[in-house]
Amino acid sequence: MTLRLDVTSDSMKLDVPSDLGMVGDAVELVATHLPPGTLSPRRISFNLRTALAEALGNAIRYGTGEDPRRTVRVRVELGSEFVRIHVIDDGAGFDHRRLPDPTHPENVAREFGRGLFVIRNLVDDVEFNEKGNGICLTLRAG
Amino acid sequence: MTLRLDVTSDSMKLDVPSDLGMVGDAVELVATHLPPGTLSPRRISFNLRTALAEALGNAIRYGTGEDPRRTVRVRVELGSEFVRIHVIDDGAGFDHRRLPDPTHPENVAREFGRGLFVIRNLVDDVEFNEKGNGICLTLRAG
Amino acid sequence: MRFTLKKDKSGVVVVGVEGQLIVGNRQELKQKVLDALEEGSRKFIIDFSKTGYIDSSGLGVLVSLSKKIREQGGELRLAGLNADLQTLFELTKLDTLFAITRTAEEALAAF
Amino acid sequence: MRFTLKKDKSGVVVVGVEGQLIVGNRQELKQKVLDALEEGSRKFIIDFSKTGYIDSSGLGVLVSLSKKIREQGGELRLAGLNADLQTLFELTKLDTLFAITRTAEEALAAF
Ligand SMILES: Nc1ncnc2c1ncn2[C@@H]1O[C@H](COP(=O)(O)OP(=O)(O)O)[C@@H](O)[C@H]1O
Ligand SMILES: Nc1ncnc2c1ncn2[C@@H]1O[C@H](COP(=O)(O)OP(=O)(O)O)[C@@H](O)[C@H]1O
Repeated sequence: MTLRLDVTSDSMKLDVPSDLGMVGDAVELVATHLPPGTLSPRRISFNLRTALAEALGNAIRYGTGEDPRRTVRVRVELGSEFVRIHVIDDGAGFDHRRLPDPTHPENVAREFGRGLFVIRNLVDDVEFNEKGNGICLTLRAG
Repeated sequence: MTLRLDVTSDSMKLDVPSDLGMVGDAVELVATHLPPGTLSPRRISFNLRTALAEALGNAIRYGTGEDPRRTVRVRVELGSEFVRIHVIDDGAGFDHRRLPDPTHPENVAREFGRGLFVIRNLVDDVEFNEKGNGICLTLRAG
Repeated sequence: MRFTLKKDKSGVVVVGVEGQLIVGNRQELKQKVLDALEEGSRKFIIDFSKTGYIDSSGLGVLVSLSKKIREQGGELRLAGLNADLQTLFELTKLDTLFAITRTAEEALAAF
Repeated sequence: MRFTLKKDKSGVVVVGVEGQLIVGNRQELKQKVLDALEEGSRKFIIDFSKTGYIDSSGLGVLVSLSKKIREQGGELRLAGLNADLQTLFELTKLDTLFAITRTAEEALAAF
């Protein structure tokens, strides 16, 4: 299975089979082929990579149940002032407003529940589609 | 007509319609989506861009006669120590060994005949396929 | 991406994480550390000096390993976090859960 | 990619080349300069300070324009070449064919 990134002057597109083993390579492919200039190398190599790995991991685990016949779509809008990454699965979605705070003393020692919290802290803006099976991460220039 | 670059972890692929107006955008697409680290930003933005524009211009003008139904293929191998760009047309090819020296006093004031000379001076290695309708430009890391 | 385990002469296991610790490879790290725990090791250092990024699954596996090691009377220390990774531990408040030192050498000396 | 033509109060036409001068856009530059020549302008400066790269077709159009302008008793000067572009002119020996100055202002002052 070779991942193929489809690039135009203002977009990148990648379909990822629902397999957690693909997350690292998918993140690498997107991160290393972003045009230079908009995001600093440091934000690409840390913030973008981490946030995209989170979003992909969720879409694969919860959205598509790690079924490699199913696909998670990654769509990237390349602006001169921003990079916007959409991660869309074909699952049932979820309600992102009802998540416990992972930093609450009761939760700090839990193994799970930090993904969206981490995403929100690493990118400039997070939006969900109505169904909750599509997340959109915006990183502004800098 | 939107140019689409097809990217994997070790390659990039682009088909360009034989139209000189596409050269600039094609060069831009390849140059801005190269992974960072192998070539310096300066060599990407000057040496690679110039050499690729030359090779594409030749493949479009001489190889495919500016017929937008015909296509010039760009194939890029991404190594950690090199970037290798193949530009292949489906034309009759030519004999690259029999080109006049454009810097000879008789030729300096000519309008044409500098393309391959410029390419040879900007990249580390130039090779042709046997037919002469495919050129391969190698830029080594640095 | 690669995990290296080295046992120091004083019996401390130093685990190197090269590349990333994420949802796609955390099980491998977990298994390697649990195997060493099974075989009797009790002192562990995970060295992130060659780590690019860690996602929340990676953080989760560290929480889980730390718990399992403590249950066996052992201890897990973290070292080599760069500024971005340090911030990640701080904003998730995981810096309060782990003993974190600047380098693996410092962690070794402190055991 | 964009060409800007500005006529200085002393009648010198300063042409700015933004982006690149290559096989795909050289005709546009050629036409703009020939139009100005037609309309009576004789002194031209092409300013490359905002130019990323020039291919051999671009160089060819400069050779051709220079010839046409000289035939009308005029002159073309080049300015604003960065180190890479300067090297390109040197290795093609085109630096011997053109009057090249560091900045467009210097070229203007020299007319
Ligand atoms: N793409 C998705 N589809 C369905 N449910 C999701 C999706 N992403 C996240 N969720 C839900 O949100 C919860 C919180 O996710 P997150 O904050 O990433 O933490 P974790 O993955 O560790 O549970 C998940 O447990 C899951 O129920
Ligand atoms: N892809 C190609 N197919 C056929 N002929 C070519 C090709 N590339 C170059 N040539 C031939 O080589 C000659 C020299 O090319 P070049 O050095 O780029 O200078 P110029 O394009 O200015 O003539 C061209 O005039 C053409 O005859």
